[in-house]
Amino acid sequence: DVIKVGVVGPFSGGAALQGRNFQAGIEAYFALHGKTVGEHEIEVIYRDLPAADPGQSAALTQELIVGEGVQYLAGYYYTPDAMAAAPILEEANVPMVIFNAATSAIVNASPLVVRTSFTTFQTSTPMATVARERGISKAITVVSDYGPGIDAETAFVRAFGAAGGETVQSVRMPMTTVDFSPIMQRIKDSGAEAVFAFLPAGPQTLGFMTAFVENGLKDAGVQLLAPGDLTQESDLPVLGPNAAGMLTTFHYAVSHNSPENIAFIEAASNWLGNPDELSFPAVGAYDGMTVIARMIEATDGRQDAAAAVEAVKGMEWISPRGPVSINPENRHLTQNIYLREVAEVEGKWINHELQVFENQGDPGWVAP
Amino acid sequence: MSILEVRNLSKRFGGLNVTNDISLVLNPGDRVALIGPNGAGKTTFVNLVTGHLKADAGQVLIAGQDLSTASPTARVHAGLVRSFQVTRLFPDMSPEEHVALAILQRLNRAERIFGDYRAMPDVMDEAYSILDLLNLTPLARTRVSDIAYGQQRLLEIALAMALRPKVLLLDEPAAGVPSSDTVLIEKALDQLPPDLAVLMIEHDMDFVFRFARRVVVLAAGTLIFDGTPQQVAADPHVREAYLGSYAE
Amino acid sequence: MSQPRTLPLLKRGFLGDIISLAVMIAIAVICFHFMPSNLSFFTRIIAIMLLVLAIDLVTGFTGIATLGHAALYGAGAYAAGIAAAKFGINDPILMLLIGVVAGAIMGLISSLVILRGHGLSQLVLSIAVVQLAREAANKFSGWTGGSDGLSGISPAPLFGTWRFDLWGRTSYWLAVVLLLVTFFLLRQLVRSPFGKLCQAIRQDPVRVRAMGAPVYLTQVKMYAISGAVAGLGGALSAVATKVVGLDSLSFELSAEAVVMLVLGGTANLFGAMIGSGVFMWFEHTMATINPYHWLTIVGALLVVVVLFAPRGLTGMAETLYNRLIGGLRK
Amino acid sequence: MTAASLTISGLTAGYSQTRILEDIDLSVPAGGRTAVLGRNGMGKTTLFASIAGQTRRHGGTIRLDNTELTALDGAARARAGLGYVPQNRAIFRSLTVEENLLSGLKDRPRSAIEEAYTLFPRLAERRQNMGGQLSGGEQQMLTTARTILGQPRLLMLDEPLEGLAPVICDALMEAFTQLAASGTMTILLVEQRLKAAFDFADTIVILERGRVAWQGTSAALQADTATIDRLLGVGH
Amino acid sequence: MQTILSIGVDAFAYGMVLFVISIGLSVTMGLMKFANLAHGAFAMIGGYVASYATQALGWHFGFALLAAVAACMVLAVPLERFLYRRFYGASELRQVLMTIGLTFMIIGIANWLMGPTLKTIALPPALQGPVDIGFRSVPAHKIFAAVVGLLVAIGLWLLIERTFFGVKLRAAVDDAPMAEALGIRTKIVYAISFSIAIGLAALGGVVGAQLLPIEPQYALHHMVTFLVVVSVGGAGSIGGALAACLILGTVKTTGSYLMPEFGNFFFYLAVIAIVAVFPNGLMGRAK
Ligand SMILES: Nc1ncnc2c1ncn2[C@@H]1O[C@H](COP(=O)(O)OP(=O)(O)OP(=O)(O)O)[C@@H](O)[C@H]1O
Ligand SMILES: Nc1ncnc2c1ncn2[C@@H]1O[C@H](COP(=O)(O)OP(=O)(O)OP(=O)(O)O)[C@@H](O)[C@H]1O
Ligand SMILES: [Mg+2]
Ligand SMILES: [Mg+2]
Repeated sequence: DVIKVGVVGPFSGGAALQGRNFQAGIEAYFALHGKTVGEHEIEVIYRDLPAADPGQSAALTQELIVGEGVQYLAGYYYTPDAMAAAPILEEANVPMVIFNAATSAIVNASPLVVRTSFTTFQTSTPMATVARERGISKAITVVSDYGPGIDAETAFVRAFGAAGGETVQSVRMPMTTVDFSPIMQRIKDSGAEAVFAFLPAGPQTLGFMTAFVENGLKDAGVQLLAPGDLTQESDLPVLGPNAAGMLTTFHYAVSHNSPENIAFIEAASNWLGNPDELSFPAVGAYDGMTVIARMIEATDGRQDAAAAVEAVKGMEWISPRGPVSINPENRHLTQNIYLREVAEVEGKWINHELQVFENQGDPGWVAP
Repeated sequence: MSILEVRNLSKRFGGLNVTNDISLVLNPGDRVALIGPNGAGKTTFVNLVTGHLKADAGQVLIAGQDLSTASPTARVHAGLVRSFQVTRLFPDMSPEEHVALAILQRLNRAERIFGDYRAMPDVMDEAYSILDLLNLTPLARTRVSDIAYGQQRLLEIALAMALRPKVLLLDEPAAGVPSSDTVLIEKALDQLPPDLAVLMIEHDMDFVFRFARRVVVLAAGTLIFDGTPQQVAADPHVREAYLGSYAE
Repeated sequence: MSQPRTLPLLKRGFLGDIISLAVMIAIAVICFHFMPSNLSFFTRIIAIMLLVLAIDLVTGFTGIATLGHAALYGAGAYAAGIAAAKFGINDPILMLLIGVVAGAIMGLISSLVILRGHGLSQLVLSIAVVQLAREAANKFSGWTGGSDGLSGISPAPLFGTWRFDLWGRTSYWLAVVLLLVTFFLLRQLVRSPFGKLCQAIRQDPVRVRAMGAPVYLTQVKMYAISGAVAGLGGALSAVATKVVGLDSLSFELSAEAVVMLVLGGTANLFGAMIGSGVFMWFEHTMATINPYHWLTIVGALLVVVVLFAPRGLTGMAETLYNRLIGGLRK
Repeated sequence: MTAASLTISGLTAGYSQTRILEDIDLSVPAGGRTAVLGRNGMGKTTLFASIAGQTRRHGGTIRLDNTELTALDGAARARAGLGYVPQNRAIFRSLTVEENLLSGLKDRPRSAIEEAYTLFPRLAERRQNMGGQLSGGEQQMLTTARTILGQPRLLMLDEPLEGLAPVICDALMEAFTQLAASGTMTILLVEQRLKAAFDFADTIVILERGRVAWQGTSAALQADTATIDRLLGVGH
Repeated sequence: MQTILSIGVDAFAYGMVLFVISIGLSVTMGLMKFANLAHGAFAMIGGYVASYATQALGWHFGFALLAAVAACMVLAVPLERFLYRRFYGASELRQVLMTIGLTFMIIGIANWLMGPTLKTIALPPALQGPVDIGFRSVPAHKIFAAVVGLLVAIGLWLLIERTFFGVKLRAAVDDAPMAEALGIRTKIVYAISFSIAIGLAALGGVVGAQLLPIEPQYALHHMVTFLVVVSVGGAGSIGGALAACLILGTVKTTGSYLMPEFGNFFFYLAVIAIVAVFPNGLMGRAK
C-alpha cells in the first residue's frame, strides 16, 4: 500500500531555496534508504506556501488531510504556518514532523508535533560560552526585530549573563533594513568587544556583513558571533570574504566530517544539481523522513497518530549532523551544537567546525 | 434685501491682480450679464464667490449671511449654485442619475444608504419635468460620455435647476451650443422662478442682450461698468475694448 | 406626460439580485458536494472576497486608491483573535461582530490619513498606514504574538451546535451565509442615493461639491463601511484558521487583493467576487501542479487578462454577452 | 507653403463599434473656405477628428492633394499638412504657454513663436503660465495659435470662436480670411453662429445625423431659409 | 558631533543610492503617467546582467555596467512596442495589474535561469576600498553611487526641461492625440523615453547592488520603497526625487542609529507627514 506524506514548504518566493532543500533532504533519504518501509511505499505530496501565511497553511493542510488523505504532515518553514496546522492534528489523527520552524513553543501546540530541526534558543545559547571562553566580557546584540531574532537575543543575553558577561546594548533592527552603516556606527560607539547578531538566512546577511567590514569593525578587532543561519552554505560563496573569521554556532555544517554526512551530501547534491545550493533545511527534512519511516514501521501502516508519535519518543540515531535523539518530553531533537568558523578551504568557503557542545536540549522550551 | 452681496473682493495670482476690489450687489429677480475681455477675471470672480478659490480679501454675503470663509458646499446650501465654463459632469452616469442626485441632495436625502431613487415618485417626477423642459428626456438613460457636447451643456443647466437656487451663476452656458439651440437654454432660464437672481458670463452678445436687464463689465480685474444693456452698447470704452464690430 | 416615471421593484435590479443569490447558492452547494476536500480553501477565498469587495467599495465605487486595505482586514482578524485568545470570547458570532467593529474603526482612522492625498500620494499614504499597522502588531507581540502569529483561538460551536471541525463544513457554510448577506446588502448600498453619490465623487469630486453634497464626509463614511466588510473578512479568517499572522496586515495582501479586483473588474460587486475566486483558484491549481514555477504562469495570466479584457473578466463577459445578443438580433 | 485640396469619398467612421459618419463625400478646393454646419451631435467634430486620424474608420478615403491620408497615423497626417484646432481646445495643461507653442512648431525654428504673440498679444503676457491656468478665452487663443504655427496647408477649426470676446472674434475671423486669401491655407470651419459662418465661408456643408444633408454656396444657403430652418433651426 | 557628521555621510550615501534606483520610475510615473511597478524587475535584470558579466565572463565593472544598461534598453524596445504601448493612458489600476503580472513573470524566469541564490557584482579595485574623507572613511562604491546620482539628476533635468525633446514628451503625455495632431511622433517619443527610464532602472540596479543585493525577489522587495520615494518627491520631479531621497535617507539612517527598533515607524510617519503637507509631493506638478 501507499502511505502519503504531505509536505508544506516555501517552494517559490523569497525562501524558495529552503523549500528546494526540503525536497533535496527527502530525495536524499529515498536515495539512501529507498521509498518503502516494509511493504509500505511512501509517497510525498508537496504544497507550496511561499510566506508566513497561516490562513493558507490551514487550507493546504486541510486539503492534504481530507483531499489527499495523507497520513503524515511534514515540512513547515515558518512558525505561524506550523501553528495554524497544529489544531487539527488530533481530530485528523495525523502526526506532524516539523522540518524547520524554530520557535520553542510549537511543540506545545499539539502532542502530535515532532521536530527534527532546531530552535533558535538551542543554537544561540552555546555562543555565550564561546564568547566567555574567548575572553569577551562586553557584547552587544543586534537582531532582526521578529520572533526568531528576539529568541536569539533572549537566549544569548540570558546565557551570557549567567556566564558572567555583560550585554551592553540590545539592538533590534527592522526586517526591511538594507543599509546597515548606522547600526555599525552604533556598535562601534557601544564599545563592545563582540557582536552577537541574528538575521534570517538570505539577502540581508550580505549587506550586514559587508557593512561590518566596510565600517572598519572587523579591522578594529570586534568579534562577530551568530547562530549559523547567517552563514548558511548556500550564501557563503558571496558572503565568504567578508564573513571570514566569523564564529557561528549551529546544529549542522555541510562540511561536517562523517560517513553519514558524506553519503547524505552526495545524494542531496545529486538531486539539487548544484551542490552550492545545499543548506541546513535539507538535513531537517532528511531526519524528518527518518522519523516518519520509523513511525510507519511502528504502526505498520495503520493510521494511529498517537502510537506513531509514542514510537519515536526517545528514538536515537546517527544523523548527518551527528548523534541525535528525540526528547520524549517535548518531542524535540536533542543534538550536538557545533562552533564553526567561516574559512576558505581548497578554494571553497565553508563553516569549519572547531568545537562541539554535546547533547544540547532546547533551553527555550517551557513545559505548558 | 439683496440676495447676494460682494464686498471689496480681491485676488492675486503671483504678480497678476486678477480681481481688484470688486463690489457687487444682486437682488432677487435680477438678470445680470457679466462681460469683459478674455482673461479679465470673470471666471475667477465666480470661483471666488462660490468658494472654489480663496479670496485674499473681501466678503461674500448670501441673503445677508456672511459666507466669506464658508466652504463651497455650505454656499450651495445657502442657495448659491453655479455651472461650469467647461462642462463638468459624471461621464459614467446618465442625465437621469445626474438630476436625481441633485434633487436628492437638495432634499437632504443624498446620504441615505437604503432605497433607490427610481422608486421615489417625487424625485422621479421632478427629474423628468426638468429633463423634459430641456429636451433631454430621450437621452435620460444614456451615459453622459456618449452624448454630444451641446447636450451636456443643457444638462449642466438642468443640474443647476434641480438644486433650486436663490442665486444662479452661469459661466458661458451657451458656449458651443448653436444659436438655434440657445433658444432652449433661454426657455429654461425663463422657467426659473422669478425671484431667483441670475448672474451670467457670456460672450454671445445676442444672447446677452436678449437675456440681461443689467450688464456688468469687468476689465483687467476691475469693474468698469454697471448699467442697462442700452447704456453698455453706447459706452465708447466698452465698445472699443470688448464689443468691437458687434456694437455696429 | 402620463407615462409612469418610477420603476417597479423588479426592473430596478431586484430580479438580478435574486438570480445572483440563487446562482451563488447553487455554486456553493456544488462546491460543497464535489470538492469537499477544499472547503477550508473555499472559506479562505470567501474571507479574501470580503476584503476585495471592501476594496471595490472605496476604489471601484468611490475612487479612493488604496494599497493598504489589509490594515482593515487585519484589524478585524486581530480584534476577533485577541478577543478569543486573551479575553475568552469564544462565541463565533460575537467574534465576527468584534471584527466588524474593529474593521470599521480602523477604516475610519485610516481614511483620515489616506484622504489627505490624491492619486499616487494617496496610494503611498495607504501603504504607510498598513506598514505602520504591521509594525505596531509586531511591536505589541504580547497581544498579537508578533511574527509567530496569534494562536490559541478556539471558537465555540456555532449557535452552540455546529463545531468548527476538521472538515471545515461549519466554517464553510458560515462563510457562504456571510457572503450572501454581505453581497445582498452591498447591492442595495451601491444603488442607494449614498452609493450614487460615491460614484459621482469618483468621477468628479469638484462637481459634487458644487452640487452642495459633502465629499469628504461621504468618503469617510464609505471607508468605515468598507472597513466593516473587510473586518468581517478578517474575523472570518480568524474564526476559520484559528491563527492570525502578520500576513493579514501586509502590503502584499493589500496589493494582491487589488490585483484580484482589477482582474475581475472594478465598480462591480460581481467583479470583486469573480476576480478573487478566479485568481485564488488559478493560483492554487498552478501551485499544486508546479510548486516551483507557478508564479510565472500566474504573471502571464495577469498580463493576458489586462491585454484582452481591459475591463476585467466581468467586462469581458459583458462584451461577449452584448455581441451574442447583438448577433441574435441581426 | 501652398494651400492643399481635400477630397473625401465614402467615409464611414465612428468610435469603436458605433458608426457616427455614414458615407461622407466632400471635396474642398485648395484655398477654399468651407463651413461645416449642423445641430449638436450631428457629427461635425467627428468629421474633423476622422480627418485628423483620431477615430475608427470603417471605410472610405481621405486625400490631401494627392496624398492618401487613411494609411497614415496622426503625426504623419499633421506632417503632410493637416492642422486641427479641436473643439475641446486640448491645451497641454502642464506645459507653459511658451512650451505649448513650441510643441506646435513642427520643425520650424524656435523664434517663429513670436508670430503667435503678434496674433494674440494677450498670450505674450502669460507666456510663463501653465496652460491649465489660462482663462477659457486664452486657452482658445493658444490652441489656435499653436496650430497655425505649424503652417498647415489645410486648417480645420472646430468652433474657434467659442468663449472669445467679440473684438477678438472679429480679429480672428479677419486673420482666417487673410490666411485663406493669401493662398497658403485651405480652411474648414465649424461654427455655431450662422452669421460668422456666412460671412467667412464661400461653401457650406450641413451635416445631419452623420450624413451630408446639404452642400452649396454660402449665398445660396442664405437665400434658402427653408433649408436653414429644417437643418439648422430648432428641430422639434 | 563626530557621530552626527558620520550619520550625515551615511544618510547622504544611502539617499543617493535610492535616488539612482528610483529616478527612472519617477520619470515613467510622473512624465509618462505610467505606474510601472515592474521598475524593480528591470533594475534586477540589470543587476543580473552585470553580475553575470563580471563573475562568469570576468568583464571589467565599467563594461558590465554599460552592458547592463544597454541590454535593458534593448529589451525595453520590444516590451514597449508590444506590451506597454497598449497601456498608455489606461487606468492606473490596469497598468498596475499588467506590470505586476510582468514582475511575477520576470521573477519566475530569473529564479529559473539564475537560481534562487544571491548574486554579487565584482567591483574594480578602485571602487572596493575605503576613501578617507577626513573624519572617517567611506566605501568608494558609495561615493561612486552619489556621483552617478548627481550626474543623472543634472542630465535628466536638462533633457526634460531644457530640450525640445522634453517639450515633446510632456506634450505627448498630456494629450497624445493632440500632440499627434501637431505633428509630434508620439510613438517614437514614448519609445525613447521608456527606453531611457528602463536604462536608468538598470543603472540603479547595478550601482545600488551593494546595498540592495540581487536575487529573484528583488523586484518585489523594494517596490514599496521606490513608490514611496517617487511620490514623496512628486512624480516626474527630479529635484523632488532628490530631496525626497535625502530626507527619507536621513530619517531612516538617523532612526536606525538612534532607535533602530522604531526605524520603520519614523520612516512611515515621515512619509505621512510629508505627503499630508505636500499632497503632490515635495515638488510635484499640481494637477
Ligand atoms: N491659478 C492661476 N494662476 C495664475 N494665473 C491664473 C490662474 N487662474 C487664472 N489665472 C489668470 O487670471 C486671469 C483671469 O482668468 P479668468 O479665468 O478669470 O478670466 P475670464 O475673465 O473668465 O476669461 P475668459 O472670458 O477667457 O474665460 C487670466 O489671465 C488667467 O491666466
Ligand atoms: N468619444 C465618443 N464615443 C462615442 N460616441 C461619441 C463620442 N464622441 C461623440 N460621440 C457621439 O457622436 C455623435 C456626434 O458627435 P459630434 O461631437 O461629432 O457632434 P457635433 O456635431 O460636433 O456636436 P456639437 O455641436 O455638440 O459639437 C454624437 O451622437 C455623440 O453622442
Ligand atoms: Mg472664463
Ligand atoms: Mg462638435
